[in-house]
Amino acid sequence: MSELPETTQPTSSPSPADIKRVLEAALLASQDALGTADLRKLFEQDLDHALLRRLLDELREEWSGRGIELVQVASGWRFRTTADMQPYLDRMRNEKPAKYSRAVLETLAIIAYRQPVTRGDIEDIRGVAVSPGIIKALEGRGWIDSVGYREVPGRPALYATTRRFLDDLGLRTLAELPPLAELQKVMEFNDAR
Amino acid sequence: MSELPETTQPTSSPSPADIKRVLEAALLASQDALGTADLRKLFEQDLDHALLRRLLDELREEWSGRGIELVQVASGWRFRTTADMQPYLDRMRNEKPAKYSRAVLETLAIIAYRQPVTRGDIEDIRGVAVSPGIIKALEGRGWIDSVGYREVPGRPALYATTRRFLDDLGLRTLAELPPLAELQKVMEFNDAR
Amino acid sequence: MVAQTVIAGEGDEAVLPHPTARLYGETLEKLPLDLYIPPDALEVFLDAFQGPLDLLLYLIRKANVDILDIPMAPLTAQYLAYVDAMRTHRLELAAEYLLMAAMLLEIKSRMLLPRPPRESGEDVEDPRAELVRRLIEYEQMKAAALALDGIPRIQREHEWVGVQVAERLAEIQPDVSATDLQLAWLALMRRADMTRHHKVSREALSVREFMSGILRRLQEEGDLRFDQLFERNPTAAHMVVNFLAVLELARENLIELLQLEAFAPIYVRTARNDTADVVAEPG
Repeated sequence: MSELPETTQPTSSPSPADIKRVLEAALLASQDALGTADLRKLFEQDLDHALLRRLLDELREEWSGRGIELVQVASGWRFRTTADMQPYLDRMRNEKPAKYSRAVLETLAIIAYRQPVTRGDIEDIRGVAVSPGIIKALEGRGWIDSVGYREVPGRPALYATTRRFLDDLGLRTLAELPPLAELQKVMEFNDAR
Repeated sequence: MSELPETTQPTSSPSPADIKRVLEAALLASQDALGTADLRKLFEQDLDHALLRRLLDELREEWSGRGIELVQVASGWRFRTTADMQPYLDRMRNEKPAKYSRAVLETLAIIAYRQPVTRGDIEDIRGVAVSPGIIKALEGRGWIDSVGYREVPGRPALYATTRRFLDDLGLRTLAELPPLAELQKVMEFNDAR
Repeated sequence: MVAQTVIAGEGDEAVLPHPTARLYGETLEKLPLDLYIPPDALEVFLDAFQGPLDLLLYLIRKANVDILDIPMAPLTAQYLAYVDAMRTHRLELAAEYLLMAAMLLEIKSRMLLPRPPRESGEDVEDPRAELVRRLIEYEQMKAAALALDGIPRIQREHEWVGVQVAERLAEIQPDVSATDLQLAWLALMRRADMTRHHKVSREALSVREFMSGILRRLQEEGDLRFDQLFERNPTAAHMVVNFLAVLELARENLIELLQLEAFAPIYVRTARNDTADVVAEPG
């Protein structure tokens, strides 16, 4: 710890290799893309634009074939992982499954048990407004879709569960969902406790 | 990017070079330090612990002398920029790193070396009141947290340093903290100033 | 002075009869010259200290005396001189400084007393012991603070590396089980006390599934002949459930059943407002 230089003072002009080393470190340490204006701020001396460009191209070349690549995007230059790293990274992170909120689960339950239903129906049963985000999340997941409209003012969409919902839950038909008669028992059981 | 296989299926065991490439990409792309358990999750096949360790050492070796370094800290392995890059990065970001007051540093030292301690303990050692702002600043930085309460009237919180504190200082364990000066050394130390 | 009253409360400890008078006598007599700080510089000087322990350590180190054998009289005098100066210059002085003054005076007075040998014959503890222990511990922590600050740390000497992950990771989707839905429904019913109104049997559930299926088909394929609705039903049970589904859909005004004349084919289509009058009679 004590042997570190206090503050490196770049007295003489850094060599292109030094510059490249700094550029690389700065780009690797940045979450955002860095424009050439940002990159030139790294150096006390004015950095020739053509040289900067050449060094960035060299860096890109040197990194090709690795798990990280240097790319030029709209806002500047950035390193990012290559597409073939994705399966590995997914595997590492696919550990903690998130949980749906109670609102999402209840909405899904209502659609599953009472389909086809409109958002208004769901709100009637839940007693609170259903945010569009909840419906979107379930649609995005491919678990519900709109199967028509109820012919009342506003023509609200009717939602139903999809085949994918059944597949993902490992059910062949909706009838395999826990019947509500059993629910009744569970509830009585809970009340008895 | 597009010529890459959609989803690489590592059918045969990947070569050590392939593994190293994945390790490097994962470590460069991670927002946190990665433990060996995390790193092994990258691969479908079980990764031999000794091999992993060897490849990490090789990676560290390969990166030495460049603008970033692979370090082993309390929570695992992580790349960080080397100290000699800091003047450049500071220039680009146009910000000076925060300096801590003596009061903050002394409080931190007492928590680090005497943990777990209450605010009262810290006040006893320093001989002055510890303002809540000091504790908050250290908590805000993620360097200390409350790990329980001392069972005395008022149930004061017991503070300890966090893993992040070690990570941020590049340490693996508290044992790597500089040893406390012996009495005689303390005197010499102060005389030398 | 405050220090004196504190001491007076100590009970069995000796109380100095005239501490102030004696204090200045001792100051002139024994104070080493290098302990002296011009009063002008006092305020700036005092800002540099973290508290009484810090000030005491400074005085001790400055006088170059052995911390294990502190000459209490001059140290106390010197300390009190600062405290006095501080009190005349500043209205507010941290209570810790006054407490320390009391402690110093107490130690000094105990040192003046002959030490009665204990019954056990052990050495009597030096009255300075506790003060010395605290000074040493504080000095140790001061050094540790400096050492900690010397360790290169993130955001000062280093930055973490973390490059972008190319494509957003496939979002990790929460798991839902049939039991989760059951529990959600249960919670709903408990909350709304709807048990009496929303009894759904196993059969009814199948009916509702078929209802969705029929609506989905009508949406995708347009109007259908009534018999077309049944051509995909492999068993009689399916037929029955499907038929119930058609009736339920009609009852809920979700579909329309149209027959232009007797014995003509019945057509099924999604409900439309403009033809509300031809909707089949709700069951």
